[in-house]
Amino acid sequence: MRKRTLGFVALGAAASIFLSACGGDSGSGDSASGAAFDQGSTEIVNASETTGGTLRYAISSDFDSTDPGDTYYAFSWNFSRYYARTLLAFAPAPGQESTELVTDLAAGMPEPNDDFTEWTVKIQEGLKYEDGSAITAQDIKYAIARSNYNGGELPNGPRYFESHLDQEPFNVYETDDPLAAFTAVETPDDHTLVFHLKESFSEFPYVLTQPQTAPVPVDADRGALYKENVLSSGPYKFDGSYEPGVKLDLVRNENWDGATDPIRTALPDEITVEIGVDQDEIDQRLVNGEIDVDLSGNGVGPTMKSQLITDEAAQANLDNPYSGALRYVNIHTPVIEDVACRQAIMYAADRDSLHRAWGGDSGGDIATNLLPPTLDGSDPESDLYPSEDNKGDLEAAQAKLEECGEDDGFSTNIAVRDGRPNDIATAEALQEALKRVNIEAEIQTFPAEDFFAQYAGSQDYVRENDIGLSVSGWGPDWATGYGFAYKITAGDAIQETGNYNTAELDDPEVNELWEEALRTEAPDERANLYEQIDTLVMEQAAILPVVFDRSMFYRSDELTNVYYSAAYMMYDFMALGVDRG
Amino acid sequence: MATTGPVVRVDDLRVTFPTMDGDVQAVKGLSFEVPAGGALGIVGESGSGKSVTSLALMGLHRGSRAKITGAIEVAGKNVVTASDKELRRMRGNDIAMVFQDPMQSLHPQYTIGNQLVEAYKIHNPKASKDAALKKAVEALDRVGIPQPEKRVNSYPHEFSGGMRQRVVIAMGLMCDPKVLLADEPTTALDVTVQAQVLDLLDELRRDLGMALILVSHDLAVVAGSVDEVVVMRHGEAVERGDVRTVLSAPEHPYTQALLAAVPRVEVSRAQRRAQDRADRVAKAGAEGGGTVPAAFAPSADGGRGEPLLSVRDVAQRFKVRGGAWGRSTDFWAVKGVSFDLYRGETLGVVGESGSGKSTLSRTVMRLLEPTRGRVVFDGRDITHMKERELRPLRRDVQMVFQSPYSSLNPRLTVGDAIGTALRVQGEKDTRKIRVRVQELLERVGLEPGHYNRFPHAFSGGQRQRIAIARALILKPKLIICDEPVSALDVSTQDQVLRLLSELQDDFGLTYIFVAHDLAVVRQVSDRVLVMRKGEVVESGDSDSVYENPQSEYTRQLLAAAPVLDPDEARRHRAEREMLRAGRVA
Amino acid sequence: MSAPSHAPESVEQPEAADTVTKAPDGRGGSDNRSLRQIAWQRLRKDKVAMISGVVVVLLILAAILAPLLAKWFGHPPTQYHQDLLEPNTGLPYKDPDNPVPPGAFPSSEYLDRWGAISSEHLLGVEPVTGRDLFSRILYGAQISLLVAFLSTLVCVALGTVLGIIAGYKGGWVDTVISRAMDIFLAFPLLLFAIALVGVIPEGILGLTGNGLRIGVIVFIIGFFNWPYIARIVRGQTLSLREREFVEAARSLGASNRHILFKEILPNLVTPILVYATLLIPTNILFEAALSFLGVGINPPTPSWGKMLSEAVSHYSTAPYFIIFPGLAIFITVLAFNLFGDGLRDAFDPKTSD
Amino acid sequence: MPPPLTEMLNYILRRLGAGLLLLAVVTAVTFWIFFVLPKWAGVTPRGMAALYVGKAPTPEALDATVERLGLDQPVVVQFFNFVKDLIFGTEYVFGRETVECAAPCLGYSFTTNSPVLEQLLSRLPVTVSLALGAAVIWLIGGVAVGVLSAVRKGSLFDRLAMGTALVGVSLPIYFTGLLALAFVVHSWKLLPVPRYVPLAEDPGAWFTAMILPWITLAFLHAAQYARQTRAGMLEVLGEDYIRTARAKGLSERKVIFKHALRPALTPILTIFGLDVGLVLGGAVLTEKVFSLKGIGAYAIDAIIGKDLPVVLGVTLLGAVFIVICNLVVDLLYPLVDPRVRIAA
Repeated sequence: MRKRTLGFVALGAAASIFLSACGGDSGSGDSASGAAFDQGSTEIVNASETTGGTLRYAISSDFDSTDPGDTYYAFSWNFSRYYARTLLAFAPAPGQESTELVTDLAAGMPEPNDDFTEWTVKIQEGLKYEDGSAITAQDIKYAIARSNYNGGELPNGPRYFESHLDQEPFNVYETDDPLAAFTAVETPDDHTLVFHLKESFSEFPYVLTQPQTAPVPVDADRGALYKENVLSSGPYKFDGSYEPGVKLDLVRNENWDGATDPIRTALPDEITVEIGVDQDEIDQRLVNGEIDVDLSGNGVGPTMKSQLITDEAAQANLDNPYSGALRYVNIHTPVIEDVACRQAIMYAADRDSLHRAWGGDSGGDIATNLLPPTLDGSDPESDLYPSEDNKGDLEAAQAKLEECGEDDGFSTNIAVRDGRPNDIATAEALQEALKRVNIEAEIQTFPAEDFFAQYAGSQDYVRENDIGLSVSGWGPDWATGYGFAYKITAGDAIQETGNYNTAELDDPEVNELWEEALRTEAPDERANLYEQIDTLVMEQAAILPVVFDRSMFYRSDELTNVYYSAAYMMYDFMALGVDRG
Repeated sequence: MATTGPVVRVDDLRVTFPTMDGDVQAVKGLSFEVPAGGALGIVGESGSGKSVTSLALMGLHRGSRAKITGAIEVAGKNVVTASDKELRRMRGNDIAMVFQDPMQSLHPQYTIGNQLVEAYKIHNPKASKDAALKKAVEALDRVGIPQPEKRVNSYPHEFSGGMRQRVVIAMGLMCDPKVLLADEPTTALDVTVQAQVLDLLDELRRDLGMALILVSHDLAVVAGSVDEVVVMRHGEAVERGDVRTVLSAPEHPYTQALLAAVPRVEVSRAQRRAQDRADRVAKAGAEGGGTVPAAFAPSADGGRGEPLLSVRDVAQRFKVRGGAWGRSTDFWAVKGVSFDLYRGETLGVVGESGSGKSTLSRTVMRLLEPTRGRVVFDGRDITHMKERELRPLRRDVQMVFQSPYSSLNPRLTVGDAIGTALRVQGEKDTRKIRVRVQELLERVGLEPGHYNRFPHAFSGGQRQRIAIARALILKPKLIICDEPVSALDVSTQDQVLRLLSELQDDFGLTYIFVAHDLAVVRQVSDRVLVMRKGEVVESGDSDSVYENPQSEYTRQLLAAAPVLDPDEARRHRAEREMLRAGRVA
Repeated sequence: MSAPSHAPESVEQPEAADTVTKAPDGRGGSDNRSLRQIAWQRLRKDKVAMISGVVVVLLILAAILAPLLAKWFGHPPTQYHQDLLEPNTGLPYKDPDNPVPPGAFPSSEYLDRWGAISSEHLLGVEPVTGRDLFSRILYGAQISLLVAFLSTLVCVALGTVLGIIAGYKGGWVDTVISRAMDIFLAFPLLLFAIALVGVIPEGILGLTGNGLRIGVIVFIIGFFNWPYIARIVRGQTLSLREREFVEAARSLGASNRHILFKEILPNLVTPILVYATLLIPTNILFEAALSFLGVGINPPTPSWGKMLSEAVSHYSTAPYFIIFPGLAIFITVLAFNLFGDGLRDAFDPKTSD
Repeated sequence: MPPPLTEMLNYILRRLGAGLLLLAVVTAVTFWIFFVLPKWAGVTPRGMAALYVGKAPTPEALDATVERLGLDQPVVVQFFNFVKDLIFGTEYVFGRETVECAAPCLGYSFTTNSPVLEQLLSRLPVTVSLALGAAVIWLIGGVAVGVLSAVRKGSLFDRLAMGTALVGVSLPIYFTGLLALAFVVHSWKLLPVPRYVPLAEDPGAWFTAMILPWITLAFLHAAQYARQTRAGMLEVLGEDYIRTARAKGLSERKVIFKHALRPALTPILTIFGLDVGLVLGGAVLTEKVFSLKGIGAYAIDAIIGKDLPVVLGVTLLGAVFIVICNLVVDLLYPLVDPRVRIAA
């Protein structure tokens, strides 16, 4: 799952400094461009060609790394495209259209062999780095090698290449000729790459959109220090004064050729990023016009959000798109073995109060199944556990309890991350709801950083401490059923620690359907498979979906070409420009 | 000095202080005059209002809640009605003041030169710094500070008590005041230093023609230095007149009682004891009934028998931490003292502060372990005995301490304070303890009803009685009194000394009486040790030591001791001058 | 009080140094009030101290009787009343019977910024969850005061014992303990608290869940803050040890233990008591800081610090939610501070009547 | 006469010795909390490594990280290495590049791989200006209030001053900081958003940016100093040498400011030294509330993310500041109070 920073709230996110307390004006008055509420989710707002000016970003947390080969945050994948062009990319268009693939460095779309185990792609001629040297296929091959086979030196990035390429493990930094050792990718000439996979993988092109495919010359690689000054292949380059955790500024890269780049408008002259500013301070500056975009891509914090939704004048500046993530509660199968007991929990849950925990409609839509509406194969109408105005069906829950022999209820623990107000509110709401069928659930909070590493995501901890439920959230790595749900429902995705299939669902039927999906080429056939998986997971009652959450973005009037991209689940940074006019 | 009217005139002075329980009249209609160049002594026990009066003269009650009526005129200016500004111009210029405790009177963080220059410049703002400094050095030299040019830059803590009092006097003289007001200037000093300071004051008065007001609780101190004296009691002047007539033929009964209570160096122990016993019999007779002591204890030098306590070459060393890295220098407080003590006898130990007399008393009692020498008590060598073995022996040796405020635990009732002794030594029955304690309370002149009162409800004299009761309860063989009466008023002091001698007669007690006041020591001790810097310079029975002292130091002590007869005091002062001149020339 | 006749004494005048401010103590040795009684009389005269004393007692009672009061006044602290709240904004309706007309924009004229304070809910209802604020503040008092008292207890006990030993024993023992004091004062306490809470395993010493969290916080405050009081106790013991009544006790053959507990400790009770009352507020704030940093008590149990940190994000749209817990902390801390000051002045021997 | 130079030198050496002992113990305890305690809590080296590896790490990546960060070595070895690197410096291998880490080498952050010492030094100016600015305000403010309320003991001013000082102590700092920012900066717009600007660059901006955090932090400490000064003044005003000063004819103002203030402030010197030492170690809450990128904020993120080299570096720096401040106070003390000199 593309790790969402969820608005770095590890620390008191709630500690917010806010708009004028006594109901003063909401700052910017209604938007000049006459945009309407949520217009940016589906259309381009303030379309404009004017270049120039400085685009000001700010973020409360920090990059996991600015090195394209070592990052997993969604905002970092979106932002790193300023200085790191990838093989393929998503269409620069608002809403659903942005889930289609387009070429970037690639000259054309990759061609698979008949059983999808070998893919060939050509790259454009004459592309240059910021220092004028030519971009070659070997650079891309080396980039993939260093980001996937580096012996823990660059630990943050995803490992899709490593798990799918037909390659013996090796360490780029311990072999003197890494390109020779990396047999799974061939470069017949300077502009062609051939990928050899272990088994067929129909959605491999989506993997080629990742920043790990951004070219890195062998001799420019400084390992973990490379992030301090990345050799740019995009429209902007590091201005050389990057201070990790404090600030990052980008300036124009003269050697970038707009003609070869269909997806970047590169309107602003300069881009600045202020790091580690308190979330509410960012929201305040955003509304006051002192910064242009919140880099985290999670929308405004809870304080500003509750302020904006009651301020009629500000509605025109707000976009409220799906964030593409699902908020849900894992029901740990090893702890609550009997499926009937798990189904009792599904029935007893009070979906309305859970929905309020996420801030009602502006927080998201009540989720009754697994796949978010933005993905093909999702069916928002299907609800295996209906109840009258979503308050929970207590009779059915009681019946299920009797079925699994726990007539007078049982007790368990809910694990939840510290410093995540919405997660905690979800746990409290669920606790209250389950009390009605005397299921006693005690809430335990854990530090957010170690949540998946040592607590909810560690198999022995869950068993030793009787962790029956845990609150978590998940967004797709790429906008397909596989990109979203494989990691959290497939049997072989279960791991001893850092386990994201936290409910440890290991259902043979589900696993079989995932294999089949890998082998089916036509997208709509795959969508049908994903729908079946969705229903099966709901029957197993391993995941209690809560909401398909929505982010609340504040759209500054001085921002141009603003639209929401479903691929990155936030504004498409590459299109943005500024017009201080 | 134009001798116009009196330099200080006080007419019907009244000072009242409002407190939680209503107004307290500290001074009730006091009047007196001090002619220019004259010298007036104000004498009274604590609580008599003498200090309140001296502060009133300086107008130092300003700012406090005191209500002052009547007239005070200093150098022609009326202090009571003067504005703050006028008052400030008068202080230090027309009238200067010297206080009791030299240790606290100087600012610890400024050099004495700085403080003296400040005193001068307040009243002569235009004067240049060097002129002021020169005047300061002159003043220091005038009061007898050695190498004044060098010492002007050192800090108060680098001077002894006597030297500091001289500095305070020098500070007073910076602006040539018409009157010097000294409130108990020598109470905190040793007798030899006290004599020097009084001589200095007398000399300054004669040389500068400056008037002097000397406030003290000790008639003898005042006798040799003033022309007229006022005796105060409860805020009133009970007697006023020429010092010779008041001291030789006092009219007011209070003054008579006061004079009778002052111990005299020239009166021997035997005379005093006989007189005490006569008074006691007379009193017992007057009351009728009342047990007359069967027979007085055998006289001290009866059959010698085994000494109760024999001390051979005892020395006591203290580690003084001062050096870097924890290296500490050694300080020998007692350097080899030997003496014997027989039952029923009182041994007086006299010496100035720092002579090691208190350390000796604690070493002999084994509160401190001696570094060298041997202590044998009642035939047993207790020099290096372990604490546990010592505990039973503790019953036989008890101690009475100096400060009435510090010797009783403020948090324990008087009954408990005395009772603990029995409880610690193993007595369990609280009822028996209670009875025993109440018996003793009565014996030392207090009421049994005081059993569950707290120390803060008693006067200094009463507290010393309680301390004595605590010492008596274990029926000790030896009681060591470390300066038991030096913190008390003259009249209270007299009663406690009578009580001690009565107890010695009734219980046949043996005392070691440590004190710095020669007259008091003579009054109580059969034999006397004179100590100086940790060594015994002279020892013998009290009459021979006092009548013809062998060592030079004892002679010096006797010459310095204040005497009640003004002429005698003047002769002593002349003798001291000759001694000093002899050494100086 | 007159002495028996046979030892004629002038009426005994208890010496009172004739200092400028204090009048000669006219009273005879008549009053038999203990030091504590005198202090109590002084305290009764100090209005500010008395009022804060009363407030402190009320707070402690409220904390102890929280379950009763909650049941009688309002509702159990974790019970949801979401019917009073507008679903999207989580803010209470002005008039719950006819909420926002459908389709209308949920603007502030329909929503009550003051948390629907009503006879039913004395201090209104929490946004989003709808829990009764009054009962949550009551239960919050339990946690905050419990943590404050326990940690002060640990701190005072440790500080007193080590302070007395250092003061009484002297020598190398004193140097070792004094060095330890410097070291403990150098620790960044807040940072270690956060690190420790995350690391202590469940079930250690038989504590789990909130019991463990409270145990850890109390341990941290107690274990790292004892030098402040140890220093004061050591100073007092050093001066008491020199007093003559200690020498007198030793000359009576009293053991060290007796001297420590019967002679020295009673005189230490007042400074310790006074300092403890001033330490409690600091510990209340420390627990609040920990909750603010997301490390305090497990939900849904409320503590003032936790409520404040949750309320902070609604402070402009629902000011009542931040004001009441903030007020609770402020009043408690102020009351303890003023009471502590009053206590100190009452017991200070120098304060003139 | 100042004591001989050798004695002063010995004294300083002794204090430095105590300081080094302090540093050693503080580091040892930090190590214990972050390495030994997790082991007791049953956390495997792999579990610890998972913290520093991105999402869904493969077992091989976990083992590689464990080995790279030396998490599996016994604590004593890790402590020894830490001290060795601190004194002699060491080399780090990044990819093919080996980087020299100079003498006070605090290693590289587990999460950001940036050198800890460099990060600390770059953030030091923020915390130092915050700490010193606030210290000046709370000292002057606290002492002024303390003196005035001592002189006018029992008056309305005395009660009021002590009351307001108490308010400072009674409110948590994130509460006061929050309200200050919300009202002063955002609604009344009296001050710009507090964004740190180095003093050298633009003193004006530096001042306007820092004034609000200064006051908020100072407000917290001022109460303690006001109360301490008031108690100190009341005690000194009862001393004999003050009566002597009045007897010399000095005006009340001179008596208070020249004679009474200095001895009353001497004890405050020690607690001031300690407080400044502690705040220099990072005013955690203030920096967090005002988004100042100081050492406190850096420490909080490091502790939450269990970034051990950074935590060790911050704790060590904090302890160093305390040792230095204590030493300065010990050296200043004899100058302020000559009586101390002999016992030095």
